[in-house]
Amino acid sequence: MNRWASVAVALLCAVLALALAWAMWDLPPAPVALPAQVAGSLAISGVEHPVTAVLLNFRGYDTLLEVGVLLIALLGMLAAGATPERMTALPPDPVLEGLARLLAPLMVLVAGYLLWAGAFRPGGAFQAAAVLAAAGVLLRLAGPVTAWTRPGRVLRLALAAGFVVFLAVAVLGLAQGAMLEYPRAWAGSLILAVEAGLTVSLGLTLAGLFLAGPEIPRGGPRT
Amino acid sequence: MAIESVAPLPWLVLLPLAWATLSFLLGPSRGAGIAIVGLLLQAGLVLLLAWQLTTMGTQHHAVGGWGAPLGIDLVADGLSVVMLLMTAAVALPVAIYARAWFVAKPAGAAWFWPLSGFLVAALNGLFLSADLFNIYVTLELLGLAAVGLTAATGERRAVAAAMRYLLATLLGSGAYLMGVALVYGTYGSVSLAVLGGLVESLPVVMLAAGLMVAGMLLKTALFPLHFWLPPAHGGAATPVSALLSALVIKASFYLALRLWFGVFEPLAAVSAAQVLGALGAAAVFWGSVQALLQARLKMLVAYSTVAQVGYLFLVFPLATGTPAEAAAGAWQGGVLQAVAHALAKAAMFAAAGAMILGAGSDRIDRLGGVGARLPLALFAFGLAGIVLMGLPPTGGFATKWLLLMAALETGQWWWAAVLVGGGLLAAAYVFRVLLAAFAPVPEQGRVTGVARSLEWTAFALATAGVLLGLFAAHVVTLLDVGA
Amino acid sequence: MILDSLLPPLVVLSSFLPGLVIFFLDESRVRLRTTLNLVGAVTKLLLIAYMLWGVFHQQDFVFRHTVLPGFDLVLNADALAMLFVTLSAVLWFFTTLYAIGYLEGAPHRSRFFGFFSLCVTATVGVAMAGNLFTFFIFYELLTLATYPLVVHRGTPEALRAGQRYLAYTLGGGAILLVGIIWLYTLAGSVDFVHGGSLAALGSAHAAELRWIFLLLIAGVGVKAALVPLHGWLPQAMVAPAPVSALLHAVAVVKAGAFGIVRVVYEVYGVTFAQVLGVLTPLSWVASATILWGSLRALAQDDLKRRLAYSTVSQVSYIVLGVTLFGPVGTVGGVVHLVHQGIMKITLFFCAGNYAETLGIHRVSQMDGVGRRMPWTTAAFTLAAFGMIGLPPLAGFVSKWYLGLGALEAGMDWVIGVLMLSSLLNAAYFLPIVYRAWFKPQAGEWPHEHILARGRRETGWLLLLPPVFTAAAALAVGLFAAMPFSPLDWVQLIAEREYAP
Amino acid sequence: MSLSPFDLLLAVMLLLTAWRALVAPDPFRATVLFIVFGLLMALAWARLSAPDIALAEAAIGAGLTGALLLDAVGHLRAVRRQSSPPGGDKAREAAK
Amino acid sequence: MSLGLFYALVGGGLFALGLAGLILQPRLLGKILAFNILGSGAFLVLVGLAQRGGTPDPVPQAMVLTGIVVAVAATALALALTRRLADLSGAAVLPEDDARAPANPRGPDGD
Repeated sequence: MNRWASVAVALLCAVLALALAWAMWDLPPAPVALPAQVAGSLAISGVEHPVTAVLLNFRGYDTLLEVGVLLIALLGMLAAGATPERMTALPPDPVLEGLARLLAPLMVLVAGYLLWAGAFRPGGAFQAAAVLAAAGVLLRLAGPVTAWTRPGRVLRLALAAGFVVFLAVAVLGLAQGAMLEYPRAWAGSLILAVEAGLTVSLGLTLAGLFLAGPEIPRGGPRT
Repeated sequence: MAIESVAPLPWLVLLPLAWATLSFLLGPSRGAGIAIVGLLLQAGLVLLLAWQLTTMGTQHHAVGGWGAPLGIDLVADGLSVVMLLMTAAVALPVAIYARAWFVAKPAGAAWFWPLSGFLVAALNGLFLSADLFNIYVTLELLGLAAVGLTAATGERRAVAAAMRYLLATLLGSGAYLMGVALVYGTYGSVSLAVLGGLVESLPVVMLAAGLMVAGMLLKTALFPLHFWLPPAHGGAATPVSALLSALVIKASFYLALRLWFGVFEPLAAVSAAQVLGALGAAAVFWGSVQALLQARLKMLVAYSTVAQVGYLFLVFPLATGTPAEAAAGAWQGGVLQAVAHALAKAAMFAAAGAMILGAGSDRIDRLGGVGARLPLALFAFGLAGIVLMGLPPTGGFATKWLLLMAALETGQWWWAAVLVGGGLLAAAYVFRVLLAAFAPVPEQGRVTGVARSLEWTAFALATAGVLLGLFAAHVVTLLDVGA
Repeated sequence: MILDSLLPPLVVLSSFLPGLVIFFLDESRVRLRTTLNLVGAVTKLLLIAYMLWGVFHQQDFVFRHTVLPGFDLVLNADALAMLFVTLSAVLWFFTTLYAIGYLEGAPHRSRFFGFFSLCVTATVGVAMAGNLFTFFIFYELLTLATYPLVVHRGTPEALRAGQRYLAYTLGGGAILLVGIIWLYTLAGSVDFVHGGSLAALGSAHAAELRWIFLLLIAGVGVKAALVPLHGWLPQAMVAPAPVSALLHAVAVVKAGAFGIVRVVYEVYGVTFAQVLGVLTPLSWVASATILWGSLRALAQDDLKRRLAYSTVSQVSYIVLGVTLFGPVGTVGGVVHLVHQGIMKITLFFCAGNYAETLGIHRVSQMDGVGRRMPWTTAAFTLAAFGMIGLPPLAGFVSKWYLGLGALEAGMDWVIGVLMLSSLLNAAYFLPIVYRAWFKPQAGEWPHEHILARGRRETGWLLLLPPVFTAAAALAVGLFAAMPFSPLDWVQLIAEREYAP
Repeated sequence: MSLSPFDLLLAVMLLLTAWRALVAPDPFRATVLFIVFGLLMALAWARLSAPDIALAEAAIGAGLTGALLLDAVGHLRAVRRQSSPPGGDKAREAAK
Repeated sequence: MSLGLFYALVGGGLFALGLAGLILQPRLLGKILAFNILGSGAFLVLVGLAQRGGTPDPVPQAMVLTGIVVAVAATALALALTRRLADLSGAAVLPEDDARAPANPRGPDGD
C-alpha cells in the first residue's frame, strides 16, 4: 500500500475514534434496565453469581454456540494441518520438566476451586478451563506432553464431552417447553454439570489450540 | 407426539450441532451418512416450519423460557423461513455431492463433515436469531467454520486464501460487534423486538448502524470489498466452494437486509442506499469482466459470485424511500435473487467440479470433450448459467423481473440498465465455458467419467433454480408473512 | 371444463417431455428414441386437431398459472395461435422424419433430438402465449434450445455462427424485456387482446408508446431478421439441414414475425398503431428488408446461403402485410406465415438432400442434378416457383392479397416493391432450376454418399418429407378457397381482428 | 467509583502499549508488548467492577494468547532459518 | 465523566487503533495483534458504555466473557494458518498475486 493511502487510512481511523467519542459523549440513560431484571430473576436461576447466571442460564444459548466456536477453531487448525518436519523441536529441560510435574496437579486443583466458586462469586468454567489449559501448555513446553498429530477416540470424546453435555441439557430443556430451560429444582445441579463438562472440554480445547499439531493430509504433505 | 407440538425452531439449531458433534466423535473423514440423514430431517423441519408459518403466522421460541430482553428469542418470519429453506435446499444436495467428491479427491476430507455441520447450524441459528449479540456469535461460528473448510485442502493457495478470508471475516464481525456495543450502551438491550420500538436517529445509533452494515458488506464481498472472495471460493475444495458461494455470503446479506429494513429503518437514508446500489452496479460489471478474463474455471465461477452479489445490493436504492408497492417488489426481488443465486451457484460449482475432475484440469481451455463425456454436468452448468443470466422462466428471471419493475416504477432507469447489461455479460462468460466444453478434442478419451451422483446433484440444484422461477409466487407469499 | 384449460399446456408438454427423456437416453437406443419422437409428434397433432375443431366453434382453451403477483403464465389457443401451432406441429412431424433419416449414424443424436424437441416446445409456446410475459418466456427458451442445434457440428465455423446468433438474439431478448416491463408499468397489463388494449391510454402517452413500440419491434425483429438485425441468419445456415429447415420455416424466424403480428394486432391494435403512425416506418423497414435480402441472395453461390437470404426477404412479406392497414393486407401477411413456411421447408429439405446424397453445396455444382434426383428436384422447382409467386402456388395467393391490401391501404408504392421482389426472386431461383434440369452433368458429383437404387434416388426418410411439403405448397394454393385452408382460417382471424 | 489519576495513567498505558505493539518491528517485542497490554486490560476490567472478565483476560487474553503468539513467533523464526534462500527477503522481513 | 464512559472512550480509541493496524500492517502476526486490540476496544465500549451510570451490568460482562473466548479461538486459528502458510511459502505475509491477478494463465493445474 502506498504512503498516501496509508495516511488516508490512518486519518480515517482517527476520525472514527473522534466520531465514536462524540457519539458516546452525552447519552441519556438507557431505557431498558437489564441489571434489575437479572437481579430479579437471579433467585430462580440456580446460581447466585449474576455473571454466571447470565452466562449459563439467561444467555446460555450464546455460551453453547461459543463452545462450538472453540471446537471449530480447533477443527480448522487440524484441517489446515502443519508440515511435520518443521514442527518446533524443544530441547529437553529437566528443571522445567520437574517444575511442570509439580505445578500441573496444583493447577488442576485451582481449576476445580474456580469451577466450584463460579456459582456464587467470580470464577467459573471459563476461568477454570483457562487454568487447566495453562497446565497443558506448561506440560507441552516442558516436554511430557507431545503435540497432537491426530486426536484419538478418547481425546475426541474428552474434547466434545462438555459440548455434548451442554447439548443434552439443551434438548432436555425442550421437554420443559424451551431449549435450555432448566427445571427450577435442578437448575443449580444442571448448571454445575454443564460447567464441569465445559471445564474439562474447554481446558482441553484451549490447550489443544496450542497443541494441535500436524494433521498430515492423506497422500502425504503437500507443498 | 403430534406434529403440531414439534417446535422446529430450536431443533433447526440443535440437529446440525448434534450431527456435527457425532461426526467429530466418529473421526476424520467420517460422518457423511449421518450428515445426510441430519440434513434430510432438517429439510423436513423447515417444511414443517413453512407450513406452520402459512397457517399460524410468525413463530417464536424463547430460549431458556426467559424471553427478551433478559433471554434470547428465536423468531421465524417469512424472510427467515425462506433463508432456511434455501439453506436446506442447497446443503442436502451438496452433502450428497461431497460424499462422492471426497472419494475421488480426499484432500480436505478429514474434518469436512463436522465443520460443515457447524456451518449449517450457524446459518440456521443466524437466520432464526432475534438478538444482536447472539447473531454476533453465530456470525463468528459461521466465519470460522467457513475459514476452516477453506483451508482444509492444506494447499498453499487455499491456506493463503483462508487467511485472507479469516482476516476479512474477523474485521467484519469486529465492526459488527462495535455496533452491538454502541446499541446496547444506548438502549440497554440487544433484542430486535425491544429495539424495534426504540431506535431513533441519534448520532451513536447512526454510527452503530454504519459499522454493522459496513461489516456485513465486507462479509458479503460487495465491490470493492470483494478481494478475499475469489481466491477463497475458487481455491477451496469444490463442495466447500459451493457452500461458501451459495450460503455463507447470503447470511451476511440477510443480516444487512434485516437490519436496514428492520430496526434501523428510521435511519435509512436514500443517499446511502444509492451508494450501496452504485457499489452493486460496479460489482456486476467488475465481477463479470473479471470472470470473462479468468483462465481457470473455478475462478470464473467465483468472480461470477462477485458479480451476482452486486444484484443483491440493488434492493437498497429500490426499496429505500420509494413507494410501498415498488419497495415491496424490490425487496422480494432481492431475497429471490439470494435464493436463485444460491441454487444456481451451488449447481455451477458442483458441475464445474465434476467437469474439472473429468477433464483433469481446471483450465477452461482444457475442457474440450467434456460436452461429449459428461453431458449431464455440462447441461447442469448451462442451466445454472441460464438462471444467473436471468432468462425466463428461471428463478433468476423472476428476480430480474421484480427488480426491473421496481426500477422502472420508481423512475430509476439506470438500475434497469445494470440489470439488463449484467445479464448479457453473464451470458458472455457462461457461454465461454460452454463453447470450450463443446470443442472437439484431438486426444480421444482424455476426459474420464465421474461418479454419477456428482452430475445428478448438480443437475438437481440447477433444476431447482429453474423451478424457483415458475413457483416464485409461493416464495413471495411466504415472504410476506410477518413482513 | 378443466380438461379444456389443460389442453394448451398438454400440447406444449407433448414435445417437452419426450425431449427431456430423449436428452438422457443413451446414444445407442435408436428405436426408443425414434418411437418417443414420433409418439410426441403424433400426440401433438391429435391434440391440435381436437383444439382446431373447438376453436372453430368459438370454444376457449385458456390456461393460467400465476408466477408472481401481476405476472401470469397464460397459454391461450385462439385462432391466430392455432394457425401457427398447426403449422409448426405439422412441419415438425415432417422435419422429425427427415432428421431421423438425415442423422442416421451421426454422433450426439440424443442431444440433437432433445434440443430439437425443446425447440418445437418453445415455438408452440410462443404461438399460444396469451400475454407478452409468456411470449417472452418461450421466446428466450427458443433461443436457448436452438443454440446447441446451431453449434451441433462443433466446427469452428459453427461455434462462431453460434456466438453471433447468441449475441443477436440475447441482445434482442434484453431489449424486448425492457420494452415489456416499460409497457407493463405504463399500462398495467400486457395481455394479448383482440383489437389491442392500449388505445385507452390515448395520446397522452403517445411518445412513450412509440418508444416502447420501437423496443418491442427491435426485440422481436432480431429473430424476424429485419434489416439491419438480420446478420446472424445467413451464418446460422452452417447448422445441419433439418435445423436450418426448422429455423427458417417454423421456429426462430417465424417466432419473430409472429411476435410482430401479436404486438401490432393484439397489444397496440392495428387501428391505434395506425393512429400512432408507427406502421408506415415499419413498412419501410419491411420493404427494405425484402429488397436487400433478395439482392444479397442473388450474389450467393452456396445454396443454403442463397436460401437463407431468401428467407430474410420472404419473412418480411409477413411484416409488410401487417403494416398494410385493412383486412386484406392482414390476410396477405398472416397467410404468408403459413405459405412461406411450407415452401421454405421444402427448399431446405431439398438442399439437404443434395448435400447428403451427392455432396452438392453450391449452385454451380448443380448442373444436371434433375436427372439424378428427379423427385427432389421436382419438389425444389415447385417450391421455388411458389416463392416467385407463380399461380396457382401458395406464394401467389400471399402476394395477391398483399397487393390488394396495399391498394386498400392506399400505399400503392408497395406494389412496386412486390413486383421488383418477384423479379429478383425469379432471378435467383430460375437459374438453379434451369441448371438442374437442362444443363448436362459436369463431371463427377462432389461426394456421392448415397447411391441410387432403382427408382429411389436417396433414402426414403429424406425423400418423402420434401415431396409431401411440396405437394402441400401446391395444395394450399390450389384449394385456397376451401374451408379450413390456411387462407380460410386467416380470413376468420382477420374478421375477428377488424370486428368493431 | 469515580475517575482517579490511576485510570488516566492506565488509559494512557493501554493506548501506548497497543500502539507500540502494532508498530514494533520485531515480532517478539510486539508480542511481549501485547501481553503487557492484556495484563493492563485485566486491570481495566477490575476497575470496571468486572472481576470475571479480569480473570479471564489475564488467563486467556494475556496468558493463553501470549503463549500462542510466542510459540508462533518461535516457529516463524525456525522457518526463516530453514528456508533462507528460496523464501529469502520476504521471510526475513516477516520475522525480523 | 463516569468511569464507564471514560473506559468506553478508551475502547473507542483502541478500536480505531486496531482497525488501522489491521489494514496497514503488512505482516500477518501484526494483523492478528491488531485484531485482538480491535476486539478489546469493542469489549471496553460494550461494558463501559453500559455501565456509564455507575452500576455494574452483568449482561455485557457475560457477553465480553463470551467474546474473549471467541477471540482466542479466532487468534489460534489465525496463528495456525500463519504457521502453515509460512511452512508452505516461507513467508508470514499474504501473497499479493492470488487476489490481484485477474487471470493466471501460467497457473498450475489443480482443483
